[in-house]
Order: sequence, then structure tokens, then C-alpha cells
Amino acid sequence: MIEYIPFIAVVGMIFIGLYAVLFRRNLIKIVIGISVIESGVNLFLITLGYRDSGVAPIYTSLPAGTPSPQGMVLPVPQALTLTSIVIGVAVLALMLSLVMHIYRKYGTLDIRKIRRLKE
Amino acid sequence: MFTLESGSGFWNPLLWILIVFIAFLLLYGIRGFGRNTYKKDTEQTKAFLSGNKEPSPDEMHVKASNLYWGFTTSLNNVYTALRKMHTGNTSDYVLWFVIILAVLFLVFGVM
Amino acid sequence: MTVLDLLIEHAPALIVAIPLFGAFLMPLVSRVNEKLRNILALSIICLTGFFIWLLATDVLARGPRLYIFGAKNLASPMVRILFEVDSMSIFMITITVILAFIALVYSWSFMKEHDGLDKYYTLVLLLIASTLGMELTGDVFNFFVFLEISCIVSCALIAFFISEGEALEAAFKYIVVSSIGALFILFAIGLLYAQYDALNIATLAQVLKYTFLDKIVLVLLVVVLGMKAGLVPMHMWLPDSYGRAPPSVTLIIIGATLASFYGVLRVIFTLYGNVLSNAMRFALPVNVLVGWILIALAIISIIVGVIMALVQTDLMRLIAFAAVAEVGYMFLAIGTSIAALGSPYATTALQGGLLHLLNDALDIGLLFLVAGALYYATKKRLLDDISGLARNMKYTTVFFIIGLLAVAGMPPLNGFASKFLIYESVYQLNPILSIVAILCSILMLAIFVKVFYAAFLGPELPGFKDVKEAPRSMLLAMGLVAGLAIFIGLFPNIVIDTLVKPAADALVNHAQYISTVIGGI
Amino acid sequence: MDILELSELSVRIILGTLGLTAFGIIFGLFYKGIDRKLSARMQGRIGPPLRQPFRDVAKLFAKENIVPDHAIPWIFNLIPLVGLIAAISILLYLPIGGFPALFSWGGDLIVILYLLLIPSLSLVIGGFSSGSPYAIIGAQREMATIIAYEFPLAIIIITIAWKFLQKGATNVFSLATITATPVWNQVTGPLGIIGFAILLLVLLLVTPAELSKIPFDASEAETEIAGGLLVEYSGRNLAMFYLMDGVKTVVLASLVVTLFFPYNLSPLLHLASYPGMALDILFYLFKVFLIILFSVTLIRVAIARLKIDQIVYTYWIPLTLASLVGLILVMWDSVVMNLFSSA
Repeated sequence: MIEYIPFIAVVGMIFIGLYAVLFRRNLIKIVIGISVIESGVNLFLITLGYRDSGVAPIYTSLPAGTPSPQGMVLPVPQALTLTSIVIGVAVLALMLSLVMHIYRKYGTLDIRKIRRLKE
Repeated sequence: MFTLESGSGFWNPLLWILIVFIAFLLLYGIRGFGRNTYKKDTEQTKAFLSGNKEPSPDEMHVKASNLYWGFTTSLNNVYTALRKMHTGNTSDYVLWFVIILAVLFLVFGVM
Repeated sequence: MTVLDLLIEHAPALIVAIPLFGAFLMPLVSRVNEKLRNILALSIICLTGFFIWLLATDVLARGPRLYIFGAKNLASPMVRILFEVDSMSIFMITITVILAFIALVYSWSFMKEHDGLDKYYTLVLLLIASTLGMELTGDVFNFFVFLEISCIVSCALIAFFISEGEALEAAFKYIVVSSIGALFILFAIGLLYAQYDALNIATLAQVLKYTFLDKIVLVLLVVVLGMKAGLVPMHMWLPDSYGRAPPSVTLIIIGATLASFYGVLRVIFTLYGNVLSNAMRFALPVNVLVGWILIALAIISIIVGVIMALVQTDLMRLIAFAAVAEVGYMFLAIGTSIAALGSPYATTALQGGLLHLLNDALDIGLLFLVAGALYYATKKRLLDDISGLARNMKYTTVFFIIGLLAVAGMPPLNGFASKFLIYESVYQLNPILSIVAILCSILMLAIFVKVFYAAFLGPELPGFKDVKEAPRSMLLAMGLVAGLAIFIGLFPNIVIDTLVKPAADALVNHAQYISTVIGGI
Repeated sequence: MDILELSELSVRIILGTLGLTAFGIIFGLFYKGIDRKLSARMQGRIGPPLRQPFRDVAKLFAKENIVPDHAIPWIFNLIPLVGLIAAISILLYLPIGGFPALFSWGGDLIVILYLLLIPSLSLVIGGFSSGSPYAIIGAQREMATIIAYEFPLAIIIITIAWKFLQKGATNVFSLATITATPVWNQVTGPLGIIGFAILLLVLLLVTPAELSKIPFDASEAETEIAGGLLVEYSGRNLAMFYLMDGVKTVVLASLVVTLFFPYNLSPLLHLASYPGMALDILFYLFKVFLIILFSVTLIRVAIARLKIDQIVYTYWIPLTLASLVGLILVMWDSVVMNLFSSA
């Protein structure tokens, strides 16, 4: 059972994030929601690569007696996660700067009032 | 080689262009027999308004949003519904995405 | 090995690397000279185009090509960054580079009076690089990375007119929608990796079993990419962002949107090519189900697109809704070809759909360029505010007429050729599909006749007495697109035989795509 | 393709275009004369002589060709010519006079459907470009009418093609295929015949709207918007539109004849060579006359003009439903007959 907890957490985080995006009105909260989804997905990737009592996949600093490569956690998901985190930071920064500018132009952070483009 | 074949029909653009070109030459010639003069800068070049005084172009101009009035009014119900759908609210955009996702999950037997 | 062989071998990497490198060169060169920067940007695209041409001749003659980063061969485990180029990728990158070239020519005059142009050119080249990367990559994670880059860069470009609140709003909506979409794609990639321990499309396609998780992946990928391509009812970000982006880059954003459409094709035809027709659901093969779902969404897209476009008052937003309808035509064609996989008309439909992809990019692009020219000349966005511009803008009028006839699919322009193929293939699946398609294409005609009247005909309003014709570089760009539209309209078979047919064959023949990688171990 | 074939083809194109232009214009005006005479007689008038349309054209050529102030001159002058040329080009894809179509390999029904749009479109753009409020109102009505009647028309064309496809024909949109085996021979039971009869009726009702004749002439409506989209046209430009109207009449009647009555008398009477040809041409002209009589003259004498929203309603609700019923009947035709034969 205990090994399922990360996956439950992943699903939970994605749904919390979606909830924030769908039902919160504040732009900042929507941005936070997207971040939460992203963390959920990153957690998912990391969990995929986890091995019970595995060590970091660095050959040069392998603890003595660890079977290689079975004793190491998978390196690929970690690489994917790193890339995803970097991209996530870029998206987050861009979104926050947009929110800032939108606040200057519209004078509000309420998503329901920021809809000059419709129909 | 120049005929586009769909398996159900044909379309040869070059042939059509040739036909149009020949017909154009012929009819342009025929049209040339007609009189091409008129009295410029007189009453006759004014827009016909059943004798009413011609208003300024600004007022006489039929605006783009008034065009196809009959068509849009006859589809009024559709437009009301579609306008309601295009709220312009970002959350709704994501909501539609989630809805389609959910529907397809149902269709494919995931949920 | 001659130099030419070497160039061809490394062309897939260079095609992405050159614009990427050029992008970061732009701020530097901008300090030196503005004109030099414009010339450099254009020559970077020309160089990319040259490599694309080299690669295209090779791939079309000799079949798919593999490019593995950091290794000569692909060894197990199959986790390498790799590009795989088949005729379909060639078709897409050709379109992208043509659009990019035209957009840059147009930008020369259009953006002249704005500042921040160093960043503008950086972003444009980055967008081109990421779009090309999406179309060349043979690796799902790589696809995600390029998708995210294109999403970030597009967002920045949409917000380029930062003094307008609407541009910011459109950019925010775009980034919310597309970053959520991209995260779901990453989730799907994680699911695939968890099951099959591989990330490249070919390996995945070979081992895919259509398990429960694979169903989730299929739905996630198709829905997200469909949203990024602009399928109704997930299209609403599209009119906002197309309508507010600078018209000079809308063309490239269209290219990026079409790359998402390409992603749908890749997922359905290649990734799930082995399993779709074998698996069953509701006593139907899954390919029929997927095909009909796409057809249903496509029909809704076509109808909603034209009906909404009919009442728009903002010209660029109107064209964007027409773009939604055009995307619907493409999905209609490929949906038909998926649902009827294997029958002769499926091939015709696929070819029609792919040709329509090219035509849609050109026609909608041309209309955006014309809209941009009108905006440049009058500084007005609303159709109600302009009138009688045919007197002062003769060339623009002619280009608009060509765009109007092309987008409405009137003979003898390019739109007719592809719509002709679509009508005469989809009716075999169900006659209603063709009927709706024909009717909506006539509505499209009505929409653009209205625009033609509102912008170009009508009495001369006092405010527009001394409107100037668009500058030369903009006319050149419009002329190039119009020329291409006429050429494809008059000689559709040349384009179909050289580009479209190989692309369609490559899609249907996914075994070849797989064996290129598997054989390359 | 060698040089001989190429030269033969070019001679065919040139002579065909010239000949059919003459044919279209002369018979278009001739049928216009008949139509006017007949409708006058039906209304208890004497009516103009048969050659009156020719005189009208001659008179228009002698009149001043006014370009109004608010018009865009080059579009205003070019558009009538474009419409006339497009109408004439359709004639080359249709079987005329009982002969096979001149270039049935160059265009099919979908092409004809789109080419038919061009004359109507030219009227619309001509109206818009003349810059008079009356013309603009007329032009937008014409555009709404086009959208309206195109729905049933598309259903008819796709249904016919679909039926041929089910019967295993290839190139089903090609007019050569359709004239070789008329639609009535494609059906297996009474349902199909009823279905096609409904479609024929709808097509006959689409024809007056294509030609903007009463009751579907809201775009011209002399009594309320003074000629509508033609209000600013005069002289030779108006003559071009006048000729276009005549040619379109022949085109549409020929289309109906081709789709539903592509029969010839000569095989029946075992006539060959020139007498057979002459008979076929006469029979074809008679069929065209009948179509014009039913779908133009009779309807226009009997019914008053509809308002534009009524036109849209008529085509989108009753006629579209009728043609959909036709489509369904045609689709069920073979299914139902199979049921009977298996039971």
C-alpha cells in the first residue's frame, strides 16, 4: 500500500491544481494552480524512477557493494524532471510578469473581469 | 497530368483558365462595341436614391456589422447560444478542455 | 564521403540549430545595425531553407533518415535524443520555413516603427526553431520540450504589443491553456515511459499494446494536441491570440499550430498505428471510433467557426474564426481517412487533408497579412471603421481578392483543389459530411465578401482620403503568398506528387518509420 | 501527349468556346423572349415579340455606360464580364444538344457547383462595388439567397453521386458517368424513385433562385429597392449582366436535363448521322424549354415575391428537409428492397 501513496499524491495534486485553475478567480491563484499541476507531474516522473533503497545514479561515487546498475534509481526520469522544472520556471516567470502587466492595465486580478476578448 | 483526379471526379484548372481566357478575349471584344462614354461630374454619377437628397458618405455607408442582417436574425437562437459559450473567461477555456477529456475517457472506457 | 553527404547527414540537427543559434545572435547584431539584423535574420532562414531542401531531396529519394545526438548508433537502452525525418516531416518543415520566410519579409516594414525589435527577432527565430524541432523529432519527450518552447515564445510574441491590455489578456489565456495542455502531455509521456522504458516514437510504436494506460495516453495526447490545433470547443484561445498577435508573426504561430496538428497525425498514424485497427471498443475497431470522434469535432469546428466568423467585427478575430473552420476541414479529412483506414478513398482524403494543411497556412496567412496591411495603413481594427480602401490600396485589394477566393475554395485557386479532394472522398463515408463541408465553404465565401465590401468597397470616408499603399516589403510578402496560392491552384498535381503523396504514404506506412529506428540499433 | 493531340485539343478548346458562347448567348436571349411572351399571355397581356431581348441588348450597347461616384471603377467595370465568362465556361462541361460534354474530363459536378457560384458572386460584388445603398441592400440579399439555396443544391448533387457510388460506378461526379446511365436506372425500388422525384422537384425550385426570378428575386425587387444590385448599372455593363442572366438560364436548364433527363430520341427511332443529331438537338431544346417553362415561367407568374427571411426559411427548412427526405429514401432504397427479397 505504502508504495501507492506517491501516485495518490500525484493524482491529488493534479486535481487540486485543476480545481484552482477552474474555480479560483484570482490570477495569482490560477498561476499557483498551474504550478501545483506541474509539481504533481514532476513527482510522478520521479516516482517512476524510484527503486527501493536505490542510490543516486552516479558511477564514480557509487557506495561500495552496490550492485550496478540494479542498485541505482533510474537516471532518465530525473533528467526529464530537471528539464521539466527548468521549463516550468520559465513558464511561471512569464505568467507572473503577464499578471503584473495585466494588473496595471485592467486594475484587477479577477479573471471574470479580464475578458475584453470574447464572443 | 494536369488533371486533378480524386477517384470520383476530375478538375483541370489549366483547361478552365484557357476557356476563360478565350471567352474573355471574345467577350471583351464584343463589349468594345458598346458605348463607353458618360457625362462625368453631372447629376447622373450620383447614387440613385429615388430622388432623395444624398447624405454624406458617413451616413449613407452600410456598416459591416449590419450586413447579412436577415441571416443573423433568423439564426438568433444559435447566436445566443454560441455567445453564451464564448465567455472569454480563461477558466471556462480550461473547463471545456477538461470536459472533452472526460467525455473521451468515457468513450474509450477509461472511466 | 563528400562535403554534401556530410551536410545532408547533419542537416536534421542543423535545421534546428541554425535558427536557434541565430536567435541569440540577434540582440548582438541589433546593436550594430538594424538593417544588418534584418538581413541576417532573412539569411538565417534562407540557410535553413537550403538545408531543408538538401534533406528533402535526400529523404524523398531514399526514405526516412535518422539522426542520433551524441552517438553514431542507437544502442540499448533506447534513451537517446534522436531526430527522425520522413516525408511527412519534410512536408511540415517545408511549410514552416516558407511561412517563416514570408513573415520575416513582411516584418521588415511592418515592425519598423516599433522598438524592442532585437527581442522580437530573437523570439521569432526561437519560435521557428521550436516549430521545426517539433516536426523533426523522433522522441516524445523532445516533442514536449519543443512544444513548451514554442508555447512560451508564442506567448511572448502574442503579448508583443504590450501597450494594449487585450494583447496581454490574450497572451495570458494562451499560456494558461497551453501550459496545462503541455503538462498533460508530460504526464502521458511519463505513463508511456513507465510501461515501455522507452521514449522514442518508433520503439514505443513497436511495443505498444493498447493497455488501459495506453488508452489514457491516447486520449490525453489527442485532446491536448487537438486543443493546440484549435478544435472546437477547445478553440477559444485561438481567436484571442491570433487576433491580438502582431499580424507579421501570426503566420509563424499558424505554423506552430499546424505542428500540433502534425502531432495528432503522428500519434494516431505512427504511435498507435499498430494497435488501433486491432483493438475493439463498442464492437467497433478503435480506429473507426477515433476517426468518428475527430469527424464529429471537425464538423462542429467547421460550423462554429463560420457561424462565429460571420458576426465578428474585428477583422483579425474574424480571420481567426475562419482559421478554426479551416482546421476543421483538415480534421474532417484525416478523421475520414482514419475511420476508413485501408479503403481507396481514405488515401484521397488523407492527401486532401494534407494539401489543405498547406493551403490553409497560405490562405489564412495571406488574409492575416492583408489585415496587417490594413491595420498598418489605417491603425483601425474594426471593420465598421474602415471603408473604400480599394481606391488607395490597389495591390492590397488584389491580394485580398486572391485570399478571399482561395480561402472560400473558389476555382481555380489552391483552396479549391484541396477542398475538391476532401468533398469527393468524405462523402463516401457519409454524404452528410460533404454537404456540411460544401455549405460551410459557401458561408466562408459570404464572410469574406462582407470583409471585402467593408474594407475595400463602399464610399470613400473622409478620414481615408490620404491612406497610403502598404510599403514594398509587405507587398512583396503578400505577393509571394498570393503567387504560391495561384501556383498550387493551377498545378495541384505537381505539389501533390512531390510533397503530399510521399507524406501521406509515410503516414500510412508506419512500419517503415519503425524499422528505420529498430534497424538502426 | 504528342503534337497532334495537342493541336486537336487546342482547336477543340477554341472552337468549343466560341461556338458555345454564341449558342449560350443566342439561345439564352431566345428563351428569355419565350419566357416573357408566355408569362405575358398567362397574365392576359400580349407581351413583347420574341426578338425583344436581342433589341434590348442592342439598345443597352448604345446607351451611356455610367460609372457612379462612389463606385470603384475597375471592379465595377470588370465584374459583369467575369460573371458572363464564368457562366459561359460552365457550358463546356455540360452535355449540350444531346452530345456528350465537350470536356467532361476537365470538370465534374463539384466544379460546376462552384462555377455556378461565380455569376451570382459577381452580381453581389458588382452591387457592393457600386456604392449605392439600394445596391448594397440588394447585394447582401443576393448573398443570403446564395447561402440559402446552396444547402438543398449540395444535398441533391451529393445524393446523386452517392447513389452512383453504391451501384459500383467509378468517377461518380463525372457528367459522362451520369449521362451514360440516368439516375432513374440506378434505383431498385419505388422508394428510390420517390426520393429522386423529390430531389428533382427541389432542384426545379432551386433554379428560380439561382436565376433570381420571382418569387426569389428579393435582391432585385424593382418595386422596393429599385432594381437592387443592378440599380447603378447601365449601358454595356448592364448588357453583360443581361446576357449573363440568359446564359445562366440555359446552363441551369441544361444541368437539370443532364442530371435527370439525359435521354436522346435517336437510339429509340434508330436514326443515325445527321438526322439523328438534328433530332437530338431539337429534343434537347424542347427539354430545356420545358424546364424553363416549369421552373421559371409558371412559378414566376403564379407566386408573388417573398421577403428575404422567407426565402432563407423556404430553402433552409422545408426544401432542405424535403431533400434530406429524398436523400434518406434514396439511401434506404436498396436496403428496403433487400429486406423484401430476403423475406
